[in-house]
Amino acid sequence: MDFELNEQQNMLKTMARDFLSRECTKVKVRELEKNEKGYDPDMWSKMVELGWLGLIFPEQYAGTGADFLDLVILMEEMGRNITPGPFFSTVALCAIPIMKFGNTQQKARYLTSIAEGKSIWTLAVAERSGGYESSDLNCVANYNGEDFIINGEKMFVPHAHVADYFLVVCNTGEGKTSNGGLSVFVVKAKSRGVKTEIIPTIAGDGQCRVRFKNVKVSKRDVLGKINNGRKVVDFIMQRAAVLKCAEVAGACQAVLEMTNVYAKERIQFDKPIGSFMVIQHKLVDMLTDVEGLQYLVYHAAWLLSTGAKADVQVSIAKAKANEVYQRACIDSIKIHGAIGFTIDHDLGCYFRRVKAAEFILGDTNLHLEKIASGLGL
Amino acid sequence: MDFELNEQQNMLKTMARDFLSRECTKVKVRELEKNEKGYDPDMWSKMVELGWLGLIFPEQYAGTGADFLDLVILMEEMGRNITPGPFFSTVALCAIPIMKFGNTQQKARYLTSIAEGKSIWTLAVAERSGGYESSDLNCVANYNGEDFIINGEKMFVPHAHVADYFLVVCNTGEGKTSNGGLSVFVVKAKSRGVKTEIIPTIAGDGQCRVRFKNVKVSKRDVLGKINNGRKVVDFIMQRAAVLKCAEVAGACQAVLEMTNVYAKERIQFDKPIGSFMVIQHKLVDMLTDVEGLQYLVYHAAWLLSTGAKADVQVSIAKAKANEVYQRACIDSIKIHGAIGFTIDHDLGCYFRRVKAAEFILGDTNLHLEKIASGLGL
Amino acid sequence: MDFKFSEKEERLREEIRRFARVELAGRNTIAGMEEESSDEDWEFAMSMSRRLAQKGWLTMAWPKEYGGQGASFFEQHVYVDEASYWGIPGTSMGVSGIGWVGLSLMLFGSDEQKKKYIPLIASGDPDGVWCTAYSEPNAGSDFANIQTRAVKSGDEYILNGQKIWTSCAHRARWCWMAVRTDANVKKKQHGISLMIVDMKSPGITIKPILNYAGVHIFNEFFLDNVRVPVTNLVGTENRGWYHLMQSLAFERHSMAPQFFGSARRILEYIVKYVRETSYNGKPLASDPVIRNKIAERAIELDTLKLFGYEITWKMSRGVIPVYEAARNKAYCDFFMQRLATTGTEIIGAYSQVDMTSRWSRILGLITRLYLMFPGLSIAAGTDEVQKNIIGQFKLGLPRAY
Amino acid sequence: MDFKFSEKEERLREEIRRFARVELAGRNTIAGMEEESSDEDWEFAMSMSRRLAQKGWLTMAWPKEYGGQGASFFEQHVYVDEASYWGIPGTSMGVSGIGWVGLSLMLFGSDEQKKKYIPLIASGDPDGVWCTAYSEPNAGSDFANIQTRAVKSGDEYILNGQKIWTSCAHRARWCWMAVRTDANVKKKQHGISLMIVDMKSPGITIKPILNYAGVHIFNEFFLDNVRVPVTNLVGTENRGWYHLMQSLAFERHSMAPQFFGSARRILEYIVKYVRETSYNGKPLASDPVIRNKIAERAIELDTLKLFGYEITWKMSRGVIPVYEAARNKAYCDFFMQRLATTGTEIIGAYSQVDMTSRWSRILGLITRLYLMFPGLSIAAGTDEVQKNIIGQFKLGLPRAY
Repeated sequence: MDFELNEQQNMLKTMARDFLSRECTKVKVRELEKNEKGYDPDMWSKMVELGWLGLIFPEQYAGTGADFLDLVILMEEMGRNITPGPFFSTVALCAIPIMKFGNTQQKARYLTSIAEGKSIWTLAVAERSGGYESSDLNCVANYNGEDFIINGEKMFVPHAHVADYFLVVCNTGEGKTSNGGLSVFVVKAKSRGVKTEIIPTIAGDGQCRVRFKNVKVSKRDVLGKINNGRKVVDFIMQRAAVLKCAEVAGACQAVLEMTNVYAKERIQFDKPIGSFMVIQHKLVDMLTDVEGLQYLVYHAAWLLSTGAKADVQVSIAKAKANEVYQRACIDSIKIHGAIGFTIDHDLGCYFRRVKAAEFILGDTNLHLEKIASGLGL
Repeated sequence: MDFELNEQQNMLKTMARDFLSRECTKVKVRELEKNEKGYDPDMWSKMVELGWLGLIFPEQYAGTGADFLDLVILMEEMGRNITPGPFFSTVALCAIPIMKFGNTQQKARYLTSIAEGKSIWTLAVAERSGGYESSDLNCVANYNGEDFIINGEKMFVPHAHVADYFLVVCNTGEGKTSNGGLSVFVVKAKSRGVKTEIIPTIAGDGQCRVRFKNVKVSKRDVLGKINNGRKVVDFIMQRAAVLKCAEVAGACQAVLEMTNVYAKERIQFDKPIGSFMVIQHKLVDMLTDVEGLQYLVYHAAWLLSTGAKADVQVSIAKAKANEVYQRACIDSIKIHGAIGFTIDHDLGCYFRRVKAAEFILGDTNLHLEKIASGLGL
Repeated sequence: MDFKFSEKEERLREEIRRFARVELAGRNTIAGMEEESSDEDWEFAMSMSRRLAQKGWLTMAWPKEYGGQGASFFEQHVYVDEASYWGIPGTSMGVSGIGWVGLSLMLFGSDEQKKKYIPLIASGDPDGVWCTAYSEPNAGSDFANIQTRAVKSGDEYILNGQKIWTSCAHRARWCWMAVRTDANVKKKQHGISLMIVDMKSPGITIKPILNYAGVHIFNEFFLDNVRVPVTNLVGTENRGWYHLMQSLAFERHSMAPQFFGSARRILEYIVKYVRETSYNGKPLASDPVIRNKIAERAIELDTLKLFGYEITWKMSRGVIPVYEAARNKAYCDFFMQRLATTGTEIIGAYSQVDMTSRWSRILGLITRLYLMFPGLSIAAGTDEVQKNIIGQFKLGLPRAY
Repeated sequence: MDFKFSEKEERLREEIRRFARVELAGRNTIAGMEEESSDEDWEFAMSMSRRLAQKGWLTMAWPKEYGGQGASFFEQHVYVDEASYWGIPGTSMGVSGIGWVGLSLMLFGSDEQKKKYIPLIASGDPDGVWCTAYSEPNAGSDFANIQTRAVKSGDEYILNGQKIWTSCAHRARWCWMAVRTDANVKKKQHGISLMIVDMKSPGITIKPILNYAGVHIFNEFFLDNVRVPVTNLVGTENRGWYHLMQSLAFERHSMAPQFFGSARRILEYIVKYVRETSYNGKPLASDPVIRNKIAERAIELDTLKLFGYEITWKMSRGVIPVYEAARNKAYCDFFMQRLATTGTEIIGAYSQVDMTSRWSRILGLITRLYLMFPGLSIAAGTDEVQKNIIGQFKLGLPRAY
């Protein structure tokens, strides 16, 4: 048993914190919310140079061969700092499943391109309902004997408007069951029949609606086996959820720290407000929440990294992250008072991102249900 | 709109508070927990003399013709003081449905007997599962052409061991549906085939298991119509639930008051503990809880008294009562510290009764479900 | 015990309903403090203020001599509830004038002040729009710590200092301001005075503060040798703290019916929504977890309703509700948070969609509530402030801060 | 990062499991502080203490010279967790000796004290049973306010005063007592001393205090000219407060694995129960509201598990866990309450059934937890006390009381 980061993880953490605090200020975060692209290509190039895009790819695909836990540490730092852009969608939502399910050609072609910063990726799963169960998914890919023809609509696809490739989850089976009938396709964003538009969100974080009208994809562009897409989606939902949780854990640490600083500095009734028991205990609860979240995320990530069955632990981490992020932000705003409610305060940047993190890759009820099932209920 | 009690209610309230604080001390309450009967026949006679048993019966049945709201006020005082005994089971669980569904003979015979203190009653609904839905009820009454023959077992029947009569809810229809097939019978406690035993509880409050083995009842002893028992049960569950809520509201007021007194008296760190913000705000939350509960109970009771549809409001009051009673007791014990955890402190008397109040006449989930249905869900 | 509205009150409710259906037909209205943000919304709100004044509703509970209808507190309650339900803009005119300035002037304003300012408010006129400036950078929850100085010089006070979090300052014609007229006091509650400041006075600079949703409600507000005639002093010099306590009670007492109205509407929409929507593979209405949460919110809504009734009833009996107003404010905040979070859980990913976007669900009401509740819960006193008031005034507990 | 127990640790767990299955076969055991209540339970607990000592588990993490096995903190963690899971009686011998007296004596006891008392504890002998007396009627959360006087007279201290809430006083051979040796101090933390009091000393009167469930854990405890040899002073005279802080940290640090063990068991029973039971017309396991609540408790259980691991890991690195121990204690209390209330909701009306009755469900474990958690959450410091510690020691916030 060991709670400590290893040397490589500590180096990565320090490097990431330095880089992001320099390159990705909150002024920049706010700017990018208004920016059409939603990310800074210059910063992106630097992240490529730092080897972050291919962090966990084998060296043969231009990667650095680091492991999943290293990526978790990096995501935590990105979350702490709020790093807008398609890193998560490219690496967590797409590269990781390509590493797992891609064939040799796909891996060689796509992973190398990602590691070298030559392509941006995203995953298109959820549709109108916003849900992740197979029965929520109506987008179809019909085989005409030669190609698959995709028709349908995807919602809340992160950064689709700047992506070069999508992974698209479609129905390919007869009828819709919870275990069969889905397949995942690699689709070029510029394919004929693809239409992308930004859904305006309170975080200006570039989530999109993507419509597919008779979009043709070759059968070679299936990721994994045909009709085996649920497995791919479930795999993504585990790995990517843990990475999202790491991002959230980092964000929560930042929120806790800034609140604690404020509670010591802000004087009311001739005392720092942190000396009022109700405020102090709220901060203590936040600390307990945030520490608990961090350990749950590390635990789930470590389990995944060992190859052990981790579905319950992943869902525990996600449900906890959903709860803690929201509570930390709300309590922090309340402790800050009016200043925490303003556009120029960093807190709002976090608060406005709570719901995006909550609903991506399964909301609390979905994960509670997975936990219950995992317990044998 | 008027929140005030009328003169009669105020008189009743004052009289009840005086009487109970004199006759029903907490020493007596603790004594009765150990007492086999579970009530004090002497106090009972005095309550009869005060006209409480027949409070809301018409004068022709030896009653005083007061209304339902008066009974609510009385129950509140009984709850404030914890008044052990079969008052609730006799009046709320049995006399009220007899007033509503009884035929002229039944009313004349039973109500008069109750008002005059000549018989103790109770209601036997729940069985092994403890639930109140028709599908939880397996006790049967088979018609043999002449009589009904009851077979089955009832659980958590309050004060059955001292009751003279039971109302027993039985299956009489073909199959079990949620709306049909139940009937309610008046059964003499001393009938052949009835076996009663006390279930030891943490409050020593005389809840019983009652077994019926080939117990014969005449078809004249049906309350209301045959196969129409669900209606009777639902009626009881509304009226009696509100009265139970009034009892709980009274108990919660007592808990709040004793906690507030203690918070002012108890000195730690050279200050009354009520001056520590966390303690003070806990008390404030308790106040808000208790005031909210009281108004919700009055509102539901008033609606019932006007004959309006009140099912949602009754369930709101019951769900709230379940929540508030538990929270008030727990927070009160925490504020009191170790002293609140001892057998000689009054708090424990309330705390040990929380679960009985919570599960009688429907638990929180049942009532939340009723509220949701009532909202059109 | 009687929880029925009178027939007259019910008729009033019906009349407001008809009014709202006609006047707001086809509009997705922005009401409350947010109407101050855009010029277009503000203009519509002010046009509604005048309509409401014509209907006799805007200040209905004020005495007739002050431009009111002498309506009962319960009639006003019905009006506030129903107007909030429909989200009728213009009901508050920047909150201050309708909420507490008029009532405060009636209590402790000079005859001249009453004559000049109250009718302007009651008429729904743009010249009847007020803002209120108590808060300063170092006077938040501890708002006796007011530093803005007013020094008497002949017939005038000369004001210097800074105010902050002033909602509606960019729309208001007048400001209801707390200033320090005596700095040599032992208790900082002393030496404060209330005055009326003409927002057109030279030396006032207003800087907008946008909230994190980009909405312009708050302002920062600098005073540089601003001259205020001594006749604009309200009440007694250096006794402003006590006047102000009274104003604050006015501020909090209508919160329950107001939020009850809008919450009632949101809950109705939520019920409708879950009946019509499927999520994670099942109809939302059939999900017991969702059903449970909605039922819990319904309990809270009913509690808030009765807390609102109780305060109105007490006021109608001549009671000045102090702890009750604080309790209702705190309960509103608690309930707002619960309703907002339940609402977002139900509309899911759509809760992050911009309120004005075509993708927004339930008219953007849930997203708006979610974004606004943390700010609203701070305005007019934090939870801690309210609970301190309740602890001291109702439970008789010693000061906890 | 590594969350795996070593093979050695896993083997130990297996060994304890086998032990528990054999030794407790067919018994519905009473463990923890409740074993002090009845003579029968206490006798069995003490017989188990001796068995555990023989197995080398009772004080396994103590150095071999003190009768321990020099086991690692993680081995001890596994033992505490697993023993709690099975509810093995006798593991704590009235808590004090195993929990903090032995460890404290190792740190600041005299050589004589170490030689005399530590082996008695480690052997599981009835003469190794201790109680701890800090609390007094006016020294609860503010427990520096100790008034029991110890006046030196030759080779002895003469003790007069009253202690309260002393668990196990009616079973203990020795008492670990905080007394005031100097009353003329500016800060009441000064002038306190720790001493070992022979419970057989003349002048000690013990009065049982039953809890509201009728269980005898607490005692009131009067000292009337009780003579204590000066050699029984522990550590430095008048520096008892600082020794005591150390003892308290020992007291709190094993709470997480301890409650984790029993909670793990309860949650397993709950899962089994809902799979087998119908209520309100439906199988409990199919009710999403129940499923949700159990899942939430599982999250809390996992959180507690990791908090427990973290503290053990830190101790194994030589860190003295101060805020972590307080956090774990507060989290245990929070989780106990949630588990108890969820548990009672699930077993419904059976939650009020007497724990020893044949009608009780899940071995009475849920009813017991429900009755006990409010008391347990007060013992070893209230929630407020823990959070004050965390606020000061971890967050660096100023004192809030």
